[in-house]
Amino acid sequence: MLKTEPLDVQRIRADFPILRREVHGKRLVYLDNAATTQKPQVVIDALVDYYSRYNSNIHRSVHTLGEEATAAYEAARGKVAKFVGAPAKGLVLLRGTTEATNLIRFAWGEENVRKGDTLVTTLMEHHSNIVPWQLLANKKGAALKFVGLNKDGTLDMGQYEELLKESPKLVAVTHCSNVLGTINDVAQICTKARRAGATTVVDGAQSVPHMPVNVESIGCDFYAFSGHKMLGPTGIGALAGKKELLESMEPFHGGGEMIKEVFLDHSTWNDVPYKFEAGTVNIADAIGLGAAVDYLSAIGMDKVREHEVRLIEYALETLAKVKGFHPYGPTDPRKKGGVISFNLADVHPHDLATILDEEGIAIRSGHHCAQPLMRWLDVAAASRASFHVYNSYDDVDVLKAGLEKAGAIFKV
Amino acid sequence: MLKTEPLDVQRIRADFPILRREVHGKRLVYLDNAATTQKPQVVIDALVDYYSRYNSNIHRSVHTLGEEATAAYEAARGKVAKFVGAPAKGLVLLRGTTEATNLIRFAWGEENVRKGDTLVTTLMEHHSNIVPWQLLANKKGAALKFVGLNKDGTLDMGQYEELLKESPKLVAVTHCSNVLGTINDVAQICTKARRAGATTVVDGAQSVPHMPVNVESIGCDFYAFSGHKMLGPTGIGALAGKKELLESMEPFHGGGEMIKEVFLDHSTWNDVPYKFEAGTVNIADAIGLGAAVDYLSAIGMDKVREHEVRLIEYALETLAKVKGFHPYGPTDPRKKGGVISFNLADVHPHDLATILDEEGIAIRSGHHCAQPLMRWLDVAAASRASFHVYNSYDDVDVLKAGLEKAGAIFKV
Amino acid sequence: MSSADIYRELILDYYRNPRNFGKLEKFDIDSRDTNPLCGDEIEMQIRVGDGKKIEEIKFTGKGCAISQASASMLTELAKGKQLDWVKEVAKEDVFKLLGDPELGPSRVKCALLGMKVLKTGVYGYLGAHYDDPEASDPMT
Amino acid sequence: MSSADIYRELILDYYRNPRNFGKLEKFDIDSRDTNPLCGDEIEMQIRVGDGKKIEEIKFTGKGCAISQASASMLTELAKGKQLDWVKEVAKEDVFKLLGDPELGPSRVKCALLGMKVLKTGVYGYLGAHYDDPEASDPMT
Ligand SMILES: Cc1ncc(COP(=O)(O)O)c(C=O)c1O
Ligand SMILES: Cc1ncc(COP(=O)(O)O)c(C=O)c1O
Repeated sequence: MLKTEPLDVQRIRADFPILRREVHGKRLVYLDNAATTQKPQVVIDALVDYYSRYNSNIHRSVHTLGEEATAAYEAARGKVAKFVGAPAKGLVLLRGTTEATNLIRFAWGEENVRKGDTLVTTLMEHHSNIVPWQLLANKKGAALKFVGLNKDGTLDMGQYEELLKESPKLVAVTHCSNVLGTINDVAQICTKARRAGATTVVDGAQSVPHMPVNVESIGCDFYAFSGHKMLGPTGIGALAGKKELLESMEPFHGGGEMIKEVFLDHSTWNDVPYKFEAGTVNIADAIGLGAAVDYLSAIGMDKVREHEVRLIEYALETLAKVKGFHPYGPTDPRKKGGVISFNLADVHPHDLATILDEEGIAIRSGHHCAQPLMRWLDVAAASRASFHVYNSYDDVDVLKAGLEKAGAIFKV
Repeated sequence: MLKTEPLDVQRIRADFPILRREVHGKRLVYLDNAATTQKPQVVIDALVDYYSRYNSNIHRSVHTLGEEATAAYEAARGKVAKFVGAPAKGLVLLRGTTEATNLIRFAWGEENVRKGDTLVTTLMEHHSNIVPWQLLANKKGAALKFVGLNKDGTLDMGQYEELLKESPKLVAVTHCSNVLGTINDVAQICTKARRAGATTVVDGAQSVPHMPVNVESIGCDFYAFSGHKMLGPTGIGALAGKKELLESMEPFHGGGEMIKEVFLDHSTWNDVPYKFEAGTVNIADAIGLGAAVDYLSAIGMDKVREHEVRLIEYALETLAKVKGFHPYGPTDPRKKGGVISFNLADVHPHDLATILDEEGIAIRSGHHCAQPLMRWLDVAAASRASFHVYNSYDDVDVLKAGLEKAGAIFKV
Repeated sequence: MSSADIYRELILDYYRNPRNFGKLEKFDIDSRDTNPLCGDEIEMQIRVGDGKKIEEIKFTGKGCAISQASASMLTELAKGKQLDWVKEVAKEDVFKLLGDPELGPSRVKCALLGMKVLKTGVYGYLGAHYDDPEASDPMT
Repeated sequence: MSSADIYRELILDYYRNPRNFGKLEKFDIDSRDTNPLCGDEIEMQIRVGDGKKIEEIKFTGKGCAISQASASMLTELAKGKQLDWVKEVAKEDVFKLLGDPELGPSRVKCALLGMKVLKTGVYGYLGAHYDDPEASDPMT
């Protein structure tokens, strides 16, 4: 490569202990980052440090360990909030994107959606941004409608405008598709939705880990994302919400920490965001997510994005040479997240994944929790290679060789 | 001590890195175990091993990391289930006790509770076993009624029998009170409830970590507990439920993994327990909880219980000599979990905790998420010392000295 | 075993040219299932003949070579057998049909989807309930 | 600073013999709050006199020595002042009343509960909204 690289991948790779492992005697080539990313040593260390030095329950605690754990947990909240441009008080820490959309379904939807209402989502959503609204709509007698896609895998904005004429209560859209890679203009979508009186939910599961995100400038009401997809631990994620909206909502789970006072016949609620963090929260992993955010910030999200754009560019170019290779979604790397979904002739993705695994390559195969999109693509399943900071051009070359091997076995 | 001890505490202490730390220059005497326990090295190692060697998303994955992570996650489910005598397929892994009771509230309560119904809980419950039912009752127009307590801090079984005459839909009771330490005869309570046609929920947050538990012989419909209170990581816990009941229920969160098929207008659900595990689960911490269960099983829960009985016996005896010491709850150590709540004359628990903290002693102070019980005790707050496997008679002696110091400062 | 061994000529042939693929006009048993973990689907239709015999059997489906080939091979094996024979079919029989490949746990579920559909259909017809041991346990 | 220093004679005296403890028969402001993290509670009542002066002020409450003493001391300080003065009160003023003890973050919330109740009540009376900077941030 002649151009200067935005990232020093070799140096970054050294931070990830798992990348030293071999699979079937081959170097691990991990290309399943849209499902979950690997963790740098600093994130693992943050967990070890917490459990070895200051593990304690938080908030209701006066002793030193409790004060330290509380400080670290709240500092992590502050870091995560800042990372997406949200105020700390408007950031609820929870398990991940799926819990976030379900929180909205219960704590906002139960009160605000009525019979005959329209809810809008899109055909490119992950199940976690479809099923909660479907359950809500079916319970309330509302209609869930889907914005369709253009041939190139972008949203049909004309149809979206039509749907807005029905004054939907909710517009739920992904920032970046986990299958097509399509990056949606969520700021524009939210502006239009707001004018139509809709509350907006943006699924940031595939954007926050891969590009600079600012929820304030997007102007959404809710923004959800998962820590495990952004170098953080499993079991932690966040929902950024407009503070006044969060304050006006019913609580989600009932229990400890989210209450102010409990009487036999009623209770009063704690302030936002604690109102939505019932019970003992995932203290260690929140702190671990804070460490992941520090790590990403030190690299710089602009650079992360630039790195992935170049990888995608190189991969689309390189893999196009493989006989039978058929990618889905936008082909302009600047309009696409770090994800390439594809099929190889009539080789089923699971068979392909098995063959690649033998070469040390981890890709995802299947419906990617996006069955409506798969039906639109008219495929039962697809393969997906997805990138992060530790992936290199070399990984793409290894993938190409693996695809060629699969092609040979299947006599493509 | 002349008697042979059930546990080799010195050896156990060496397994917990945090116990090597000092607080205000003093040895850490951690007596806040009912809030959360410390973690042995093997649990920390399980997390490090997972993230360093085989971190991957699970179930939908064909590659080696995914297969290994799935195997480890499901093995952990099996261990945790076996630990409480439940079948693996009847064990849902979730964040903890609070999420478990709220799951029941939404996935069972929404369908099964109607206007005019009665729900029964008790005055000694933690907020997480009150607030969900209160929210459910208030939403549905049902009545939430409380079983009162006898003077000695046990349940008023006569009143319970009276309440059962109202054919309640639900009986929710704690196995062991986190304040009084009272161990309830939950097998008997569930038998009576079943005869009255009620569905039963047992809060095992304070029992599973401290004594042998078998949900089959208890005969409850649901049994909830938290991993972080049983030497496991934060962010993971479990709900054991009767399989047929789980199968008959609506799902909880909607999203990935919990579905079989998603269409635009409806979806079909995955098998139990996956139906209740939407989205990316807390893989690492589930595996960590499995390691905690291994550690506890290797010690033996009978011995853990016997150790705590002796500590409680010694503590009640020793602390009774401190001027102004006033304990709550049963005084027979065999009828009590490893918890002593108390007040020291008119010294407020927060002030006491601050003074003890200076001596390296961590206790809990406040309402312990049990405000209805605090009102019954007629105190605004209480202090609580609670034990686990690494606590020793020596810790009790240090606590005694700390209380005496506080007494001197406050001129008790 | 390398993947070249798993994807032998025979399996690829059954994948690309599945025997007994299609629908029956008349049938007594219609059974369908999907593998929620990967999306593979199989539907089988059976016409029951005299003496509770599997007179005709066809399948349709979408999925990987392993799931489609094993379903197809299974229909061949089942044709002409007594319904009761289905109760005896074990996963080892399916593995043998496939040439005993070394499969990871998730691919095992692909291999056994056809058997599950066959059993669920036939058990249902016989008035019994098939409690699939693989269904809720991704590790077997 | 050791706990013996925090719990000086003065604070214990205010804890056991709080000044201005009780309820007013007639009052213009009634403000109450609890610290959800520890359960401390404080209620303050104020009778407003000519020129928007704090003519009479009393409090009731339950809680630790620090929360009760600081609330009591604050009522003493507030009595006779203009309502507008309340806007100027800062947490440093409360700390000074207590003798500038070294408090961990959770105990700081105890120390400031009285100030929060006073401000919420007075701001409300003046038609303003008091946005408590401590409320949602256990770390300040
Ligand atoms: C008796 C009891 N029930 C429920 C809980 C709630 O557990 P968690 O906070 O882990 O959800 C606790 C612990 O705080 C408890 O002691
Ligand atoms: C676009 C998108 N939304 C939502 C999710 C769900 O995230 P989680 O499984 O962490 O809840 C994912 C990841 O699986 C995703 O890719």
